[in-house]
Amino acid sequence: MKFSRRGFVKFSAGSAAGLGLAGVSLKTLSDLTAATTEENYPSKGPESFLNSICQLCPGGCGVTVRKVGDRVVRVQGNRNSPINRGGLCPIGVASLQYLYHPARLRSPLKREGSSWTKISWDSALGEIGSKLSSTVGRGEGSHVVMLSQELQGVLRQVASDFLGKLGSNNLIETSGPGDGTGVAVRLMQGVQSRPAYDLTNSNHILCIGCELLEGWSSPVWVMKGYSQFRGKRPRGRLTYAGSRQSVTATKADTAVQIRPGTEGLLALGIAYVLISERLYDFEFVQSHCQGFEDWRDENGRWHLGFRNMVLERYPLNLVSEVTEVPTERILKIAREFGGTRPALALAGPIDSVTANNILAALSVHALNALVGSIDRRGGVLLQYPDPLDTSEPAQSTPSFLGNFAQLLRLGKDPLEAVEQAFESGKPYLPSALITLDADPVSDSHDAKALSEKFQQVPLIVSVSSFLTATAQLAHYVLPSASFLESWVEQESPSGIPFLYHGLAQPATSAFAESRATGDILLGLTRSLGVPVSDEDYGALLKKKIAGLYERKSGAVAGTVFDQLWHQLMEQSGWWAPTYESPDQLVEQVAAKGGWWDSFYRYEDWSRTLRNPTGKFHFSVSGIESLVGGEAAGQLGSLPHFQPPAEGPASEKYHFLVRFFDPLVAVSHQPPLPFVREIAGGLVQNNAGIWVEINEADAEELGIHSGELVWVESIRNRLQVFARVSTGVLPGVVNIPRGVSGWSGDPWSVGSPVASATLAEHGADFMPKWGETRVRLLRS
Amino acid sequence: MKWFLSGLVIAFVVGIAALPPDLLQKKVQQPIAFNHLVHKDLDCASCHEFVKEQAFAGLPSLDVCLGCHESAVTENPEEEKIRQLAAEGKPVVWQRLFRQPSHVFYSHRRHVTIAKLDCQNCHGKMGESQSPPQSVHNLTMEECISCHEAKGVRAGCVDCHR
Amino acid sequence: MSNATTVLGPDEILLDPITRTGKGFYWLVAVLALIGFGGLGAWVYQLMFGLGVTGLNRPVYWGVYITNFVFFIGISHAGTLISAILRLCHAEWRRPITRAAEVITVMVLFFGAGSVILDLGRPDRALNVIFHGQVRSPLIWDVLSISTYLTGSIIYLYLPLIPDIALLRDRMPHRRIYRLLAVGWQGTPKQHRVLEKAIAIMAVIIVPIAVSVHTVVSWVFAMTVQPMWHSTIFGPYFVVGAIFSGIAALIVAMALIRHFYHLEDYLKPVSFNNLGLLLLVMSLLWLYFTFAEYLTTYYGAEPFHMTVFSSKVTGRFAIPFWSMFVLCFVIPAAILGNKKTRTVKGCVIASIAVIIGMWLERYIIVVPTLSRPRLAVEVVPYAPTWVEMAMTASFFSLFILLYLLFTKFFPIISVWEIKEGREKSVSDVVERVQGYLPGDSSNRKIETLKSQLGHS
Amino acid sequence: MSRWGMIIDLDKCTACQACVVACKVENNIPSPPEGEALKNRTISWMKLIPLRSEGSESERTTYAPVACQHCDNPPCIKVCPVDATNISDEGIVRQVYSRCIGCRYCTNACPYTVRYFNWSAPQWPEESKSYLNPDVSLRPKGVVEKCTFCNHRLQKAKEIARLEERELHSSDYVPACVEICPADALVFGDLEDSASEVSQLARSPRAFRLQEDLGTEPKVIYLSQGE
Repeated sequence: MKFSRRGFVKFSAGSAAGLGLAGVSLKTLSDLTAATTEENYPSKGPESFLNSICQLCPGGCGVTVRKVGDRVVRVQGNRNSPINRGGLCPIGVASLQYLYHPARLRSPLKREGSSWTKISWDSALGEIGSKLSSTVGRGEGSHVVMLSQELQGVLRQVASDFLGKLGSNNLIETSGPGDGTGVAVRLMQGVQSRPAYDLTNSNHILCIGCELLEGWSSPVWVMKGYSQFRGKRPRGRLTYAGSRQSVTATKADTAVQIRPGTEGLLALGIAYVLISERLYDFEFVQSHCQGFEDWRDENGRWHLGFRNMVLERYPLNLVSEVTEVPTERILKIAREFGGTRPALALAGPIDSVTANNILAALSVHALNALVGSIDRRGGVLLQYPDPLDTSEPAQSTPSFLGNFAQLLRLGKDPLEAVEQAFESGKPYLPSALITLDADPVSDSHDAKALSEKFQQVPLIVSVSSFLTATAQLAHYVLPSASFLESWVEQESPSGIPFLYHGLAQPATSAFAESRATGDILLGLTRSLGVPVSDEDYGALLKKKIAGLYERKSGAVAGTVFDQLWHQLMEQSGWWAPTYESPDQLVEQVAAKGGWWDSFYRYEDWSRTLRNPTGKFHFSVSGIESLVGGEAAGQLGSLPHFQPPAEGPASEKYHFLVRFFDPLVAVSHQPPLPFVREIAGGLVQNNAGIWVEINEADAEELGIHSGELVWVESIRNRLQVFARVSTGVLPGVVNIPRGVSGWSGDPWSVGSPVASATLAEHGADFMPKWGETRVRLLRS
Repeated sequence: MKWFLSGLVIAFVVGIAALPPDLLQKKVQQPIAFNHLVHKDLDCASCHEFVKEQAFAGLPSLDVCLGCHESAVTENPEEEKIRQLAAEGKPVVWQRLFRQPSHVFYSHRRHVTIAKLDCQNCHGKMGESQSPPQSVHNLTMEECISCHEAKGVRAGCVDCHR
Repeated sequence: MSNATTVLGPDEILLDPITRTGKGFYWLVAVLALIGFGGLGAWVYQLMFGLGVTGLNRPVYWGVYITNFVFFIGISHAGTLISAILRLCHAEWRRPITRAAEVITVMVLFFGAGSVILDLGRPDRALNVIFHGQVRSPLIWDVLSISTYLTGSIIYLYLPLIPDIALLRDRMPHRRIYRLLAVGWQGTPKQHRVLEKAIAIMAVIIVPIAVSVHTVVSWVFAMTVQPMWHSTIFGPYFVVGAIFSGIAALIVAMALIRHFYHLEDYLKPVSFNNLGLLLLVMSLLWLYFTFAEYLTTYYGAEPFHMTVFSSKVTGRFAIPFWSMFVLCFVIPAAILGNKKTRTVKGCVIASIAVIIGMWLERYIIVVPTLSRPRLAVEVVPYAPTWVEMAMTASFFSLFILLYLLFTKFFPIISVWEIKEGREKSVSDVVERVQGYLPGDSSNRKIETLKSQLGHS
Repeated sequence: MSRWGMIIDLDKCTACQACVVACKVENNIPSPPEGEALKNRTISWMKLIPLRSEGSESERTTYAPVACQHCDNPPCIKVCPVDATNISDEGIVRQVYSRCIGCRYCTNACPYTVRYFNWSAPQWPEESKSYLNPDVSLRPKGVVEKCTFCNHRLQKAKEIARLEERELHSSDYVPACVEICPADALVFGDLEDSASEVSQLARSPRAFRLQEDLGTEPKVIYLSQGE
């Protein structure tokens, strides 16, 4: 083989081609496999930390935000917050996905026909202002309705001031199902304030239908309390009775499954044991209760007492038969509950105001009275009024709700009252509707009906971060900032046995053109052309918090050590504030995330038992219209049992459906991807809604875990994922109450599915949450 | 044909093994033709302000430039660009000249503040350059490792590859 | 250059495939190439979008690609191992079939190794196994043993090919490739001695390498602690399965060659009969190992093992499992156990059943274990996507294509060995058989027989 | 030398999954589109699984958060052909994304199924890129990833300790999941230091480890539900 010149030329040409080919291959390969994700890297910047307060649910957790430059890269619990002490629930952590959601609204929108036009804030507020003014001019100012999430102090004040300028009192805060124990406390103790629960000091917690660990009360505060309850010695014991194998059930030391709708009866069965085995607190019942023994009123009329009613009507074998809990288990639960002090009984939510539901809550709270856990260490307490809001909680009844407002104090979901008012059209249809970070259409059990009604309203203004189902019906959509972008005020969340008032500054600049809800409301008020102060929302908040300076007690939120030191000082009669002026106080509160006062005086009966007798009433008034019937005469309004009015099992719809609210549903916000990923607890399938079915039932129907099934009620049919479980009673299926998917969500596919649309309607147009029947079909 | 083919094969193999993967790179154009040398009396940290406190060194913002160049210091037309940008309300967008692959984590603080290395160790005579270089210097793992070995400093994979 | 190598007489037909090419061949090549290279398009798609285009998920991280890998490596045992054993045993009926077997080995190994590359998330970093190889990983053992095996097999294929290449060189001087490959073979007795010695040495070396290859493949699974992978008999079990599927592949290949190249006279029913018997033996051996493997699992009844076991025997994987049983045992045993049905056709049917059955066996080993993780992890059932099927079709097509092209360039039946057989084997056999027999008298009788034969 | 370990107290855990989300936020784990999620391609270094409660009075199923167990004797690192996963001398099982060839042998060898594969290139909507943590890389497609005990936090803690010229404290370094836990069910620290809270809890009679019989020696230790 000779290497000629010709050969050399060829070799060179070959080399060149080979080199080129190598280059191209490398380039192609590196492009194909795309090793780099560099384009995803956001900007760098110095690290900083700021405190804020999560507003994605009413829990009021303090959060600490980690920032890199102006970007928020982490939201974690604020260690100084007495509510959550550094812990945070998954929704709070995922709030970053709310903040940086691709579907956030960027500017005010005006609807023209079926399309949206961007408009400036000035023209949006101007146009809305003139329309509202002309409404007032027509004399319909009082017919303006505002629907909002649960609001806090100044924001509530600003909102009602705005409505007041229009002549309306229709500020309706939708807050979801009422806490059963809270309703019972109000009825049996004659008080208006919200109850508080001394979880950590309790030695036994008995949950009857109460999902303690799935979003009840202020969720993170409950989890912290639960942790201490379990960690102390002797270790606190938890008993759960309910119809679903919930997280609370799996975490309980004793868990029993009961027939849905028999929670109250089980409580009465436990009361039977406590009374017959003399395990109740004689001293408390004797000196602070009324209606336990048979009694005669001033007219000489004889009344049956709680003791004899229970002993006569609720013997264990009967209770056992109806609840489907074996007698010996009821005995065991009752003896343990009666034998441990302090013990606390918690009722489930009032998802519909029915005799069954209300009586169940009363029956459960009666157990608290029996074991003397009223306003005592480890029992049911009563929150002190907020020092900055000294008036009694206003019992304003929005005129729009008419007669439907009456049931609100019994725990009725205000949204249901709104739906009923819309449905009846009485006393009037709103002349204008303003929604404040609320999405009543999505939350409604009959979105279609409600949106049809909404379409008859001449002006809808939606203050919202997203183009929600409600916002889509609006004439104007005003983009609101998230809590991380605004000043935040937080009052004591429900259930917490100490005083708390939180204040936080914006953690980052507002997204696009969005504005804080408080500032939007102030802007709307100004747009009416009436004289109003020109302070912004943040300034109003700071001014209000400065008022704490006069109180001369409590402390700026601090670490656990700060807290102990402060308590020690106060106990010795000292009060040494860390601040010297109101401005300093405001600065510190905003920096640390709040102010609080942990002082609580137990057994303050004059404050906590405010019936005319000054006692705890077993027999309550105010529910006669609900109870009715045969029972009304004999049992009056003693906590007795009335079976749920569930429809008869038909050949077609033979499953009773139970709606439940998992932890991830505590937020009324659009589903965040991280939250949806964990929604199923066990399933990471992003599916949002699933149906739980008993193993044997599933086998009979040939349904496998994870497969898509149709759930069909008389109202609607939905396709959801099946989850087969031994933790479901035969003949019952469980469905989370909530919405999967959302039209503005880039992560989800398909159309939204709302399980609430399955609920059968009662005569009053309201969903029969506990009484709906469905069938399952394989798809 | 035989020679052509053997050339092709050999060059291909050598090429695959030896060619840098970032073969076809664009030239870098800085918004302002910055002269490091005339600024040599300044500490590096006065413009790259985070070099001692953060993982990244930071490229100077317009405000940093304006700190001295609010009004004209020289008659250089490049200097005028600073005020021009400021007048337009635009930021100055510097291009990075030293890069690592995106999966590499390097802490300036660790090397500058704790290990007390001079900037020249990695950035060479950048401080003496009179006009901005037009090519990016892609730092390689060999450069890191050889220095670590020379100084006897342990380096585990995930210290940099997180 | 002696005439002996160029005058072939009746064996001329063995070179027909090389010298004459029909229309059908081009069609076949076109179709195979289309499927083969079309499938590679699927690979580009996979490179662009990641392995998400397959049906794989968590925890079923391995699927059809790894099944193909084990399957192809198994098929490779056809060749070299069988040919080496038969050669070492001086089985005279081997002469027409060794090459067909060796070619299978070499060709299929590329696709076995290729399947692993397909399965990599980062094929651009495949060379990391060389730059940063960790000897503690069974995958590295695989890389080592498969590359050794591939090298060995190529040499083992090449050595006996040299005289035939020389023949072609003499026939077709214009094809310079033959001159290169013939490495100056002249057919001198000395060259013959060296060659035969080399072949014998390679035959001895290749057997342990082949055994080790499939043992090591099995260890990829057996070295983990996963239920129904972590088994001590996996090594021999995989080797037996490999030989089993290898023989089946060989039978099919031989039948096709025999049919299309009209070589009925060379690939006689007796070869099929013998290979069929071998297949039957392997089928029984396979059954024995399968039984032993499953019985120990069942009897031990460890919970995690039992979940995998029952998913195979009665659960989600029951259909492929019992199909495997029927295809690997029932059908071959029924056909091959009966002398009447052990015909060419019968052997082919049994072999096709075994090939499908053994693919299923590999699938049944890979997927169910992964589908039943120890911790209660949600499992989405694995089903291959079009990408995986396209790649599988592509690999099978390309394998057949390569094989086909080989037959176009080299005699698929060893010409010189056939010729050597004609010339020497009878006397060799007689001599050998003589050596087995006791006493002189019989020796004499054979002597007579031999002389009679020699003259007839 | 420290030996980092984690305690997960199932008696306190409320299965809220804040740890799961905190991990995703901290470690730049994208949310897959629904279709991918339905194929079980979601990456979740920490994940809640049902677990039969061992050692409690009644044998019941409970929920347990499970992440990489950081075994002292990890089955995954033995099988890695390219040393892309290895164990540090402080006991953290690490993953080198830029070395990994994506063969998924480790995912299959892991008896806890806690290693995850990037089936496709991670994606974030443009707006959502703003919350990405600059301390943690974005993994490319085709490589395996898993819990690192927030190794980047350890490095940062060490860096700060050196800046302040002091020894590293146990409290300087906790992973994101431990930091967030609302029920204080997760405890992190040095198992080597017998006075540390993790060491003390590890000696509790309620302590058990997952798949203990496999001899993997996990450094994630569970405390059973109940007394």
